[in-house]
Amino acid sequence: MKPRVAVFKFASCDGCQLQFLNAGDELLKLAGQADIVYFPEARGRALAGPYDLAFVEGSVTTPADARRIIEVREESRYLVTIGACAAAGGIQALRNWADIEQYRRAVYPSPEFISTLSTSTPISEHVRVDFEIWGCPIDKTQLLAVTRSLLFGAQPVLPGHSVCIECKRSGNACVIVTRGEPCLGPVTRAGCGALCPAMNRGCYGCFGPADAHNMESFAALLADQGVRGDDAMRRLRGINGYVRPWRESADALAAKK
Amino acid sequence: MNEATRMPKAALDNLIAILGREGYRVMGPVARDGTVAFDEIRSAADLPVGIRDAQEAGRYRLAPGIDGEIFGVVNGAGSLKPHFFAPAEPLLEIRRERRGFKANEIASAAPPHAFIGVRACDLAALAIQDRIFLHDRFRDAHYELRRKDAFFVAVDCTRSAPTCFCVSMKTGPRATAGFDLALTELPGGFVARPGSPAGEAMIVKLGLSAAGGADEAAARALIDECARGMGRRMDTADLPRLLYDEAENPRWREVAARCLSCANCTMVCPTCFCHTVIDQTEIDGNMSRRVRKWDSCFSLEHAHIHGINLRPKIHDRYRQWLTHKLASWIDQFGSSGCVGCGRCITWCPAGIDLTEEVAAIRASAGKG
Amino acid sequence: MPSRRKSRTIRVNYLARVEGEAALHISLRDGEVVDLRLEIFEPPRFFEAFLRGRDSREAPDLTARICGICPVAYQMATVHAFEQSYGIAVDPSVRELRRLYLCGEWIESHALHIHMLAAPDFVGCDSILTMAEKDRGAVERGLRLKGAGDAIIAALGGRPVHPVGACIGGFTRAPGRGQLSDLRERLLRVRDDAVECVRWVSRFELPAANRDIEFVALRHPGEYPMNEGRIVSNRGIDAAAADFEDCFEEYQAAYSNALHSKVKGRGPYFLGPLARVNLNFDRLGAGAAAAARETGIAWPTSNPYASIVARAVEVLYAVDEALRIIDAYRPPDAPAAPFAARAGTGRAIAEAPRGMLYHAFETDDRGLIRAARIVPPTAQNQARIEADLRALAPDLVRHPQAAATRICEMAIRNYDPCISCSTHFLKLEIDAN
Amino acid sequence: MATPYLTHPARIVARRTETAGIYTFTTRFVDPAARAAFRFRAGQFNMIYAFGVGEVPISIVSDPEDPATLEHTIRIAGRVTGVMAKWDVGDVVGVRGPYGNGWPVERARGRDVVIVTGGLGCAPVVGLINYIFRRRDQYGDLHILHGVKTPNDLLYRERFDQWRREPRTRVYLTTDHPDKSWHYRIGVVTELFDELAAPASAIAMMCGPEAMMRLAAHALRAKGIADDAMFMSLERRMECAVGMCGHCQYRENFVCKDGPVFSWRAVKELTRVSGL
Ligand SMILES: Cc1cc2nc3c(=O)[nH]c(=O)nc-3n(C[C@H](O)[C@H](O)[C@H](O)COP(=O)(O)OP(=O)(O)OC[C@H]3O[C@@H](n4cnc5c(N)ncnc54)[C@H](O)[C@@H]3O)c2cc1C
Ligand code: SF4
Ligand code: SF4
Ligand code: SF4
Repeated sequence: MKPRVAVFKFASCDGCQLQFLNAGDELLKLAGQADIVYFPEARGRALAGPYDLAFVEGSVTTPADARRIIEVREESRYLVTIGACAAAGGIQALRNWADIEQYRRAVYPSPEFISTLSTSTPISEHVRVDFEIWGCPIDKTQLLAVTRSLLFGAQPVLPGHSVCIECKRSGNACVIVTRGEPCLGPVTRAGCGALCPAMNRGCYGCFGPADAHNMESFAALLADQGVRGDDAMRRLRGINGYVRPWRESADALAAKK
Repeated sequence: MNEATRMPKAALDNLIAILGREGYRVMGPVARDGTVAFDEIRSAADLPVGIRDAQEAGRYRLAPGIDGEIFGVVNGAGSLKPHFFAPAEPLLEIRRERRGFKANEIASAAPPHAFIGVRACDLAALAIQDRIFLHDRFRDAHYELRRKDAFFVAVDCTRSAPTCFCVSMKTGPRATAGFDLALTELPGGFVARPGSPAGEAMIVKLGLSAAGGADEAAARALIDECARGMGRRMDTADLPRLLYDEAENPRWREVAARCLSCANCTMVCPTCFCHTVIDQTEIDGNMSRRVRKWDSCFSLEHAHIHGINLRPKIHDRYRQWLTHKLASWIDQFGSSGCVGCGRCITWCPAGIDLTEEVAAIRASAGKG
Repeated sequence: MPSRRKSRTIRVNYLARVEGEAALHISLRDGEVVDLRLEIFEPPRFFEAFLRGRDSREAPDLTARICGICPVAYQMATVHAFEQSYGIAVDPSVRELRRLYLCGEWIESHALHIHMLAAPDFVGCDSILTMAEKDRGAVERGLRLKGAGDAIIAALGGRPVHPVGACIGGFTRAPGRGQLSDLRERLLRVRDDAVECVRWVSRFELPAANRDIEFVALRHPGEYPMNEGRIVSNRGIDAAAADFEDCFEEYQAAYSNALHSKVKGRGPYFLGPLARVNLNFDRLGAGAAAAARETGIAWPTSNPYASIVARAVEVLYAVDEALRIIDAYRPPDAPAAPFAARAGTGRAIAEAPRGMLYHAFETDDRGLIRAARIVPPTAQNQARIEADLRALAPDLVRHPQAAATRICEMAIRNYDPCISCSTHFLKLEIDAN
Repeated sequence: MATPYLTHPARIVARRTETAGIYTFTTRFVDPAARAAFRFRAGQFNMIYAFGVGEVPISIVSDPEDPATLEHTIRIAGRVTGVMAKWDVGDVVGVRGPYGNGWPVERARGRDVVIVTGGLGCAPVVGLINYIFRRRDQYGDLHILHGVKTPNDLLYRERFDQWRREPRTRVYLTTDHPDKSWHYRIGVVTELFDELAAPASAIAMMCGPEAMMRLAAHALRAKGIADDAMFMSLERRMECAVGMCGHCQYRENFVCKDGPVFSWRAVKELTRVSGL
């Protein structure tokens, strides 16, 4: 029997699950290998669990979602998160440093209608996660590689090294060294193909922290480059700002201020 | 052989044209995004004429240099390495069959390359990669295919970057081996000398005539002056012993505090050869490519074996890189793994300088 | 007391094949709609709140994250708002590249909607995956078109979702002429697909409907509208883009995380391809206009179901426009105009695939954002969607649940609602000076 | 010229479960020419490939005199070996090799052999022990020492009991944490060496956790066995096995081609420093 695959969405922009649809021909081939039984964005009929493989996009930001993710976990044999929201809380985790009541009041005329948690948290803070695919959005090739690996019954692997390795493999000119521009590449996980340096700009960390990183040295490097403390803090407190090493480093910079 | 000839600057276009006609893809340093890298050229105008590089630890800038100077830029991050040992390339294509699978080699069918403007250190580095990929117990077919028909036009360094130390590593500034033709750039033209029968033939094709003694002397003088003014130096005396004995020197921890573990040094190093091989499998599971990609001893996966990481700390990894490069390389391949090109110094975002690290370890040796 | 038998509740949980999460609730009593709620429970993400204090230079990367399906439009509205505020004049070539960039998004988003989200309804399938078995050719055509749109975005921004190339003043890197030639080839190859796509959707059996609708879109003196123009409507709106807030007002419904909008003093309005085609037919260009005429639809039309045809017409327009831009392209002297941040306010509208997307930002003298306001098209369309559903509702009782659901979904899908972007926050005060 | 990475399809002709999570696969190259050309020495290894998943180094445990069928005992450890657990007779896998130097079986001829292993058991020494039994008269006494943390870690209990019954063979087993079923020695593996009755002329071969091998080497040294008569099989990450990928470097050594078997003399200094 073909494995049953489901795609769930929590707080997110849909960009990661869109990568399934962006896969084009490959999506059709995947459909020959697995039954995509739950995928509201692409399919009208939603079949109930259990699922062999669940992809979860988005972060947990509401009380209802905090309950729903537990149900999803219970229904799923193997749970893979897709994207920065699910792995790190996403850009919406910036609320974690703010007063949510103020946010709510400031922006909705009737804040009482809005049900939200004061934090946006990664899926792994709520349930056991079997594998995380990083990126904002995730890379299509990585998504397919992980899926293929699981179809073979093998634990997936993705590189955990820095963007710099991909950057040099692509023959980009380093923006730090040639232009003195800040770049998060040395502390960011590879996966995008060093897109930003290739586009002539510094990396802003959308793939989250590399597994080997040295945040202290990196913060010192930013300071050497003349990046102001609050600017450095903002750079780290970005798309993946709530993830541990970056959070701690940004908090340290904020405390110095 | 080895007779010096005079080559007018205008003859460079002729050289490029002849190589092109002979079926080579002609490559030269091309400026792009504030640095240079070997890329395809159609004429000398594609080279960074009148431009020089300013290099320091962690810093690289191109700036206007001397009018008409063709090879004013010493080097950029890109060496010859990516053109022989590709940053990423498929090695095998494995197709599933009714019962089992069949593995086929993927042959790379690129035309031979001719490189113009290769520095002595890079030729030395290529010879070192040859040791690894061609002259060891096994030969790498992909490397060999690209290597065997390449043509090299070397350029002697008459100017070094402040990060260079080829004199210490005995690889430059004058090209001594591994080239077909070597040029020394003088203000009014080149002194050209052949390094192979193909180079001699090329001199004939270019119709060059013997250089006068004055030109040769001027060329020598420029190269000697470059050697004397070399920006950095490294004391290589008994280096292997020093680094082996100092495996627990506190300096490793000190440098590890600055090291980002980003792997840039290993990526730009023209001799580093670590690579990983991964499967890239089609989603239907019928075909898998085994793809080789540059890897680095700075990545955590590099020393992962099941259940343990053998070099978990940045100081373990920094020590591995430096000790391998400068010491155990000699045990393994009979030469240092460093040619003194200075790239790892320039392209380290944190500006870590191996010559400084070696000096610090030497200075504190035995005191740890 | 009305009999219980006649009362009927239709609930569509998790609308399928819309991007984002929403549900529809309709209560009827004796043929009268007593309650109709399009609930958007896409959790609020508070973009307008957390943008405060961020640097305007990061804004294009951040606002892109509002929507993974139309990040380019977000980036365009954002950079244009700041450029207005900072008084930046962009290079004419950059202006053209930005149109090209948005063409890419229109092609990719419309192709996605037509083939993967809407067409299965007309073909009688529940998804593109099952449709692939029935009409492989159509699916492959959709994938080719979508791929071509993605390729345009990637050429200018590195990747199709959350591209990284746009910045205030222009692009971080401008392509060379040669780099666009592959793209040109690819677009030439899909042009026939685009033509065929218009024919294909015009053969769909579209429900007939003739509604009283106010269509709103940008209008530009010489071009089909994308990043510039005045706000116009078929009921007489004609205002500068910066005066958006004078024309429309937002209000909140208890049941939805998305704010509703209406024309001030009037009612709901309709944004998107159908509005654009209706109001800018004369700017479509020969190819797209001819294809539109051949469909047999009398433009302008007040049948909302013609949206899918308008969308296909825009795909063809965007392919032709992209080819025109590429053919005339001269790389700009600098990919981005240099600028200095200053205190001020900027307001801009981009025509996102789903309609007008309004951004307003106020910054301090360092370029840090003091206030942000973002009004996405789906939020603006929400009241209009509900009005359409209200019109359908009395008839729904005649259908079994499954069919009723399908009818509602089809009506909603006319607006291609991108629900993740319809969530936002209001009550941002912007100093008008 | 073929790339050294070229893997050759081989069919699994037998599968044996050694114990939970350890399987022995017997393979034959599909291509008769590959089968005919293959020769190996005791203690060498192959790179075994799981289609689409990856390749890992695995020792050859069958006898070098029958190179037409190759046996590999694989412990399920992680990603690639995890897939191998599902392999069965008839499946086709990729094999390339042989690589590495192998055990010093020639040097050991005529001498007593001390074999030290630990932890979850080590396939390479099983191959070595079988090798010696098949040539029993060519070797002196055989001393097999094995230490485990808990009795559950003793995976080949029957096999140890069977070896114990062989002539001129002594088996020394110990555990740190005994239970009721344990009727061997109690204590760390190094204490076993107090009982070891091997002459200084013996040759030692070890495989297991590096820390254990280091302790064993010191104990054997105390018995008068020379540094260059002790050999240990080391494990490093390997991706090419032909000295090109760089992963298995151990200072001046490439474990794939200079090893995996090293004399204690060669690595004594290295093992002192962690993280090399
Ligand atoms: C010379 C040699 C001989 C070996 N002989 C045997 C044997 O006979 N039987 C047996 O069961 N095991 C043997 N091993 C160990 C076996 O190679 C590992 O258990 C196996 O690589 C684990 O791979 P994995 O993907 O299942 O584990 P994971 O932990 O998921 O490892 C991921 C990747 O890391 C690398 N890796 C992990 N562990 C090792 C390791 N120990 N050595 C090399 N690379 C590693 C591999 O590339 C592997 O694919 C031997 C190792 C070496 C070096
Ligand atoms: S540009 Fe950034 S990612 Fe690339 S090498 Fe430099 S620091 Fe690393
Ligand atoms: S370079 Fe950095 S910010 Fe840019 S796409 Fe890659 S990971 Fe994201
Ligand atoms: S170690 Fe540094 S200086 Fe030496 S060859 Fe490598 S990059 Fe050049």
